[in-house]
Amino acid sequence: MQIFTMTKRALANLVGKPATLMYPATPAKQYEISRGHVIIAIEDCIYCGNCQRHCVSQAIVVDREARTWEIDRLRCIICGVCAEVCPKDCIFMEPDYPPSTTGTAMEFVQGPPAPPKAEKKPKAEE
Amino acid sequence: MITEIIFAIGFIIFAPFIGALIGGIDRKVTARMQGRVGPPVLQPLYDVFKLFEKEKAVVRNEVNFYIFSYLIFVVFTGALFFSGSDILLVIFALTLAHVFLILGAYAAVSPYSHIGAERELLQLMAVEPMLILAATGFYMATGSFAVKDIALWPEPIFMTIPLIFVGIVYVLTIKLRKSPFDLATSHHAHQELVKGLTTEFAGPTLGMVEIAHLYETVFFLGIVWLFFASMPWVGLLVVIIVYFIEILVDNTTTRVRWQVMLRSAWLVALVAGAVNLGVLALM
Amino acid sequence: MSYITKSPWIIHYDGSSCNGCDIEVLACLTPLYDLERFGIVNTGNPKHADVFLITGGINEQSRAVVKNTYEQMPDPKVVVAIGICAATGGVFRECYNIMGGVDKVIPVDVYVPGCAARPESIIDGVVSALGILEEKRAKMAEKGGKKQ
Amino acid sequence: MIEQKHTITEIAVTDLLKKTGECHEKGHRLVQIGCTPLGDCYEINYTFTTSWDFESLRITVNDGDKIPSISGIYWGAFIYENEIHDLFGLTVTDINVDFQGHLIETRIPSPFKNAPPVTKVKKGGDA
Amino acid sequence: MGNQIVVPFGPQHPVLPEPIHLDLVLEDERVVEAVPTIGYVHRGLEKLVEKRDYKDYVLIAERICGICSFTHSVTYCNAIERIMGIEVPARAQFIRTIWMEYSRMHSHLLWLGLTADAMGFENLFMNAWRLREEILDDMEATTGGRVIQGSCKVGGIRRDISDDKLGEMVDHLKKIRPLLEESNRIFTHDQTVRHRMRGLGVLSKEDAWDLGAVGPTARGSGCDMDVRSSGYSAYGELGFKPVVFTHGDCLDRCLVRSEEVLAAVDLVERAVAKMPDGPIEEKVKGNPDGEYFAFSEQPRGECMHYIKANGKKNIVRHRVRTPTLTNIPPLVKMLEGIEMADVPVVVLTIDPCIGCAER
Amino acid sequence: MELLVFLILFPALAALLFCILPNSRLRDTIVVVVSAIIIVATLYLFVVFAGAGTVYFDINSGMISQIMTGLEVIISAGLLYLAAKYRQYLIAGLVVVQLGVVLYAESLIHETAALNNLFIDPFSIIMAMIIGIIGSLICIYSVGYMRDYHAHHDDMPDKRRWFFALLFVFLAAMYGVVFSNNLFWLFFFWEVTTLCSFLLIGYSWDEQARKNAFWALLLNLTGGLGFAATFVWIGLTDPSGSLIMMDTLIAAGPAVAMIPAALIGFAGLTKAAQMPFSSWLVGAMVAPTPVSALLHSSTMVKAGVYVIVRFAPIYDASMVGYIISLVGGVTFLLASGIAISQSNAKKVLAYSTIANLGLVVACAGIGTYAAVWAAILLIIFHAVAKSLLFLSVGTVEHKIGSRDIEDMTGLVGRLPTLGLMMIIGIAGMFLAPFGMLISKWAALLAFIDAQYGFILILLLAFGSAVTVFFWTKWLGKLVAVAWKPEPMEVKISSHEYTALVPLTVLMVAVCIGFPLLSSELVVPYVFSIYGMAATLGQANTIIMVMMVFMVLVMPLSLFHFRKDRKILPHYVGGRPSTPDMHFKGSIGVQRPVALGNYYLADYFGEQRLSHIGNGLCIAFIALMLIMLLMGVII
Ligand code: NFV
Ligand code: SF4
Ligand code: SF4
Ligand code: SF4
Repeated sequence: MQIFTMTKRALANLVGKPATLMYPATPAKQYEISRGHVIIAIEDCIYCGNCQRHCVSQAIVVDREARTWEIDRLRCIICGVCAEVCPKDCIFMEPDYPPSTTGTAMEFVQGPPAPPKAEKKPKAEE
Repeated sequence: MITEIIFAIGFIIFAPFIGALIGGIDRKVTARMQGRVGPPVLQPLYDVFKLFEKEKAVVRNEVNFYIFSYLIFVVFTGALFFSGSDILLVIFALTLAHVFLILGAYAAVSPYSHIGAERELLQLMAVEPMLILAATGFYMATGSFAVKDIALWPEPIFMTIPLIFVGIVYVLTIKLRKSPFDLATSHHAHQELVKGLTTEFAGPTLGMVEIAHLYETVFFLGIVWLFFASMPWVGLLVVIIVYFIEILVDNTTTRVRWQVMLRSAWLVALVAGAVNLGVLALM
Repeated sequence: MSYITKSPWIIHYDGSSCNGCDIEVLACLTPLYDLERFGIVNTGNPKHADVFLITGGINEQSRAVVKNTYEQMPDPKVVVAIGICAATGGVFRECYNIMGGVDKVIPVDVYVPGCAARPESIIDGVVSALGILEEKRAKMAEKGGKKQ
Repeated sequence: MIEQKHTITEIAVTDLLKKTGECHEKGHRLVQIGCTPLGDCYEINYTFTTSWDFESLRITVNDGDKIPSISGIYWGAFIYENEIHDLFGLTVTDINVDFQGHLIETRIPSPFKNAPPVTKVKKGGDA
Repeated sequence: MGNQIVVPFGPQHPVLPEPIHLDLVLEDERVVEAVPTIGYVHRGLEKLVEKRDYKDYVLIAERICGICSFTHSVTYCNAIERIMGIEVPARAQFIRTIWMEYSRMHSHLLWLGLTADAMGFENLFMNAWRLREEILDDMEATTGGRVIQGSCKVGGIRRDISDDKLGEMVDHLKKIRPLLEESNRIFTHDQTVRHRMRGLGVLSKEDAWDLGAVGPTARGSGCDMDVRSSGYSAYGELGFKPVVFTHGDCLDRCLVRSEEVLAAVDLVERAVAKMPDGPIEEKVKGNPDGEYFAFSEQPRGECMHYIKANGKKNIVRHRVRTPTLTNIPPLVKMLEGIEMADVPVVVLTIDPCIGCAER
Repeated sequence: MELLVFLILFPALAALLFCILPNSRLRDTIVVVVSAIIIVATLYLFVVFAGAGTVYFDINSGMISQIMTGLEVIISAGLLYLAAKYRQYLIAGLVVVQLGVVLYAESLIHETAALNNLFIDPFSIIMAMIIGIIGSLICIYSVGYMRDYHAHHDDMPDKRRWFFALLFVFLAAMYGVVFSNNLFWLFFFWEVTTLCSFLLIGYSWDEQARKNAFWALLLNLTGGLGFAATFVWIGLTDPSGSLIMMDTLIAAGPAVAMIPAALIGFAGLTKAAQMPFSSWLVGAMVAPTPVSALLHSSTMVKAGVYVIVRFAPIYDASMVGYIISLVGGVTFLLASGIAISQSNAKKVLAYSTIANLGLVVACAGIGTYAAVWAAILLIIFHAVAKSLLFLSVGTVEHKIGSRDIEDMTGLVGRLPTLGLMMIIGIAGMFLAPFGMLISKWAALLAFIDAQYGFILILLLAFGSAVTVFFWTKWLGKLVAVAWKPEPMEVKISSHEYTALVPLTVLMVAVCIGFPLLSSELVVPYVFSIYGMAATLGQANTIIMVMMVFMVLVMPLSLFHFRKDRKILPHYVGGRPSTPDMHFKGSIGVQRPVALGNYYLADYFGEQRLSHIGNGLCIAFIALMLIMLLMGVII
């Protein structure tokens, strides 16, 4: 019969340093590959819509005409599939998580105006 | 008379703050034992103030009356104690206070508070004998029931009734609602009864319960101190040690079933009573 | 200065979440994140709670429970929707049994994104909910003052 | 890599209780009962095993057919049978613990019934 | 009898992290009747296969549950891979196994903590969850997610673990192993814990088998039933032995889990030791056509993913039979005649994961 | 003296009248009038004799004794007839033996003419007040109750004439018991109470009632035998008959009086329903409620404790006394325990009576001045509270159709006045600052100073903890007002109110006025016996009065708490619920939330505890008798 078996642990904890991470005073724990949120380098985007098609939670809307890329952070499950399927590798996974909001969290990215057609042609050939 | 009244008033004014401080340290130490940082030391006070900032919401109006009576009688009990009155009356007044608390929970007519009330009643039944025996022990040691006389007794009473002291420390765990005996309601741990007794109390009503608890803490530690009243500082040290042990026990045990609580508390009371009082009586 | 921000008690309900956010909420209470630093206690009882942490996209059966729990909380109270399921329904938005977001059932004050929402995120969410809580309290006190 | 074997036997609904009884006699445990809607009919698999080689009895039923409950043989079967009733709208008769459609209450009744109301959602649009 | 108490237990209840409801009828504190209600987490995600590409659907399969998430994705992938006849590279299988065992550790530690909490042992709860954070750290460092890993895909895995990292993980496990052992010792030896669990909610071996109990619930009753023995993924090569206890009470179910944490540590160490080199995924082409029942051992027991596909991008039927679902009938049996105070403990000993059970 | 005789004879004569009067308004009125007269006479008695100390009355006993003997023979004959008819041979045997023993003893003793056969002292006054006021109120109550009773049980022969006649005979006999100084007289009245209780318990004369009535008779006759044995002993030791006078006997001191005291104590134990004899009182519940009230509060059992308290000075510091105390203490603890496992209100009350009498007996057995003081206080408070409780339970039973505590849920909402009365009664039974608790406090004081008192203290400490449990849970039931109490049609007969209201007032009055009660009646008596008396310190009195005041004032806070509160729905685990506490349960059924109390039958089961208690107490009593025998032989 053993009672108070926890005593040693409890006393050790008492005199030792607490395990607590003093967030927000100290920064959040992160790893290199932590999945925080996705960002886009819109300059490289070709608006192919691959990311939109493969996004399981349909967080991305790509508008080829308006050259916009839009993400609803309140829908994104931060899976990184979009980054994986992007032919231009222009979506990146950042390790820091998105902030909380009191309303919606749509992020609207307006791409640069379409380059002149002439320039686009050689790219398509590549 | 005057000093007694001063003591009583002193208790009424300062006990909640002392109680809150003790509670805060308790929570801090508990947190550290769990490897956490824990809340600020004044947290219990914040909690109480917050509760009074909340909406006045109840399930039934009568509940407030019972809880208010509970608070008043707990304060009264403590004041009686610290003004040096008859310790038996103090114990009876405490019982009365708890009966009010229990009635409050019954009057809420909700399953969890009902079961909480039944369990609180079981706890009351578990503790009561030990308290009465302690009072008897004090009397046998000093020849008086008056707390005043007991406190002024020149020798440490602990020496005469050590077993009673152990018994009191044992039931203290029940009274402070600490694991393994936080059956009726528990302050922060989760349990099968949601919040048991206090499930239906919200806002200021709960605030009153919390304040009462602060008073009770001081009162019970006062009883512990009484065993060493002739050496006030030693007494204080003992109180601190006892409280630390309570915290430690709280942190190293599961909650037990009510049967175990009742049986063990009674057994402790029986042994302490029979042996210690028996020896005193036969001596 | 009000005390409500110093002692916000939380209640947590799993309104049809996948558990991911759920256990992260619990993780917040444990040593590494220790919400109690902020005076937060997980009461588990709506009558004692100030902050309602809710995860998951609310299904048919949960709806009544969430509503009921919310109604039992005394004012002032805030609701924090944790995880994208609670915010919009998330991946399950199109499931036949999901309402899609807690705000379809009760008013939500703060949304915490993430799937699963990280504990740090949750802490941020709760902390920003405290501001709203304080506002609500002030408003309530004002109204109460006027009545008398 | 060693993997589990699985034999599937198609049987008639009327044979179900008999075959299940045989399985029970052989000391099999009930692994699961699962239903698959196939457009015009439903396939129900009753999976049993003693080891890692599984045996499934498969019955095919139509809407409105009555399926006898095997909960008399396997007490725990009620959970699957109630589930089938709630999600597929099939009738299972004589379940020992009959939840009467309240095991899983869904927003749309029997969502897996054939030709379920699938709402085509615009990609990225609102549900 | 006039003196019965009818208590609606849950769905909102502090000791149940998840919503499940029981109508408890008590006499004094003895349970005379307990009827469960589930369905608070039923989302109907199995039907989403009709709308999602089978490859992307892995992410949804993973979100059946946030605790046993990774194993769900593996089992789903197994089923698809079997139908399509894809041979998954050995390294991928090993890494999958490592992550599965990590999931098991985190799930069991989580459970141990919750059980301690249900018994009112707050410190033990905190202790278990602190250890769990250590496991999650490694998990996040290798997959990028704490509870939802998103690292499995049809044909292999998304991320490799470098050999350095594998070495570090083993070192880390070595470091926390004594802590795990210490925590286990409290579960096995502490008298108050034993008092709450020994002899409680007894499930005989016959009952366990007959009612379809699986996983630790069955293994605590002496049924040697662990899908890992069948050797899927890399288990066949790791010399796996199931942990079995025989009393069938809550304590033994608890012991199974606490022992399995250590066993998982061993498995990871062995897997790292045997780690083959090579690619981590196989290219997947075309769509699946056929059906398959994939079984795997989740932390809570045997789990089945049934896939029926017809050569389209969207598969026809995805049926998940989770351990919690089959453990509900045994639970109903166990609840009879216990004390109110023990209801949470008994409910927790099947380690209910409602998210899994209801999908 | 005339007053005393009047109090004994008037009810008896009234009883004769009731035998003749048919059921009618007139009879009802006369009952009320007679009761009122008795109350007034009793109060007058108090006024006249309160300060007078002990007064003896010299009555020529010759003829009266003969009449008594004659009546006794007649009663015995009647009992024999009944016993023979219902084949209760044991009872027949007991009756014969008892009669024989008494007649034999009478032949031994030659009474001298000038003896103080009647007397009155403060203790008698207290008892007389209890009998007169509470007993009469119960009689008044019966008028209304019995009307309802027969309306509810119309299959039963209406024997109300007998009923009322018996009630008053009972009162007369009780007066006789407390005023008699001659033990023969005392014994006669004693036997009359036995007879009355037998007939009243068997009132409905159905299977159950008959069985219980005979059982009660059997046990009480056994006790009577103890009494009869006393006479033989007195006759053998002192044929002059002076010892047959109680005052001389007690004054003779323990050396002489120990054996009679023990035997009478034994008789008292049976009548006071101490273990192992407690079962008759529990069985007596089958009688109509006023009978129970009467038996429990003001008559019968009080006769039992009365004699024991009378002989308390003899028990002081003696082994016999200590054993009697132990019997009382064990009974207190175990009967309280059994009360936990009962849900029938009357049974709870019965066991609590047994328990409280146990406490009185324990005090009396200790026999110190403090103990006697406590015992008398206990008797007073118990009488008031118990009668109030029984009567309110009786009324409630007729209104809600059940005497089960579980069915009294939310009574304060449904029948506010009655509920409140019941609450006051219950509070009176166990709560500080109400009476019983003060008495317990006094008992504790008494035990501490007694030798080996610590065992009694243990019994008391545990017993009172148990008491708190079962009373509080009953209180809890009463205050658990459901969401919307359906107001019941409240039509309580004026007779019942006439009894209940004064009793409630009395309850509060004795609580507030108990210092007065103590100093005016109890202390003088104790002082007259011991030459010293216990008192409550002034400070404590102030505290108690403060507490009473607080308890009375506190309800005013309700006015404050009624204001602008928001009413929240109940917590039922988040399930949707209706205001009347139905929730949506499993399998789609709507279930009501039921809230039963705990009964802990595994621990406090009636069977189990009464076995233990009976065993222990039989052992104690056997020990006592053996010691007596040895005492006689040596
Ligand atoms: N282990 C596991 Fe699951 C699965 N499958 C189970 O019931 O946790 Ni959420
Ligand atoms: S991370 Fe996943 S969910 Fe988020 S946008 Fe990319 S694909 Fe969609
Ligand atoms: S997949 Fe890449 S390139 Fe294509 S639309 Fe998305 S972000 Fe642009
Ligand atoms: S947001 Fe993600 S992790 Fe959270 S509940 Fe929803 S699916 Fe699970």
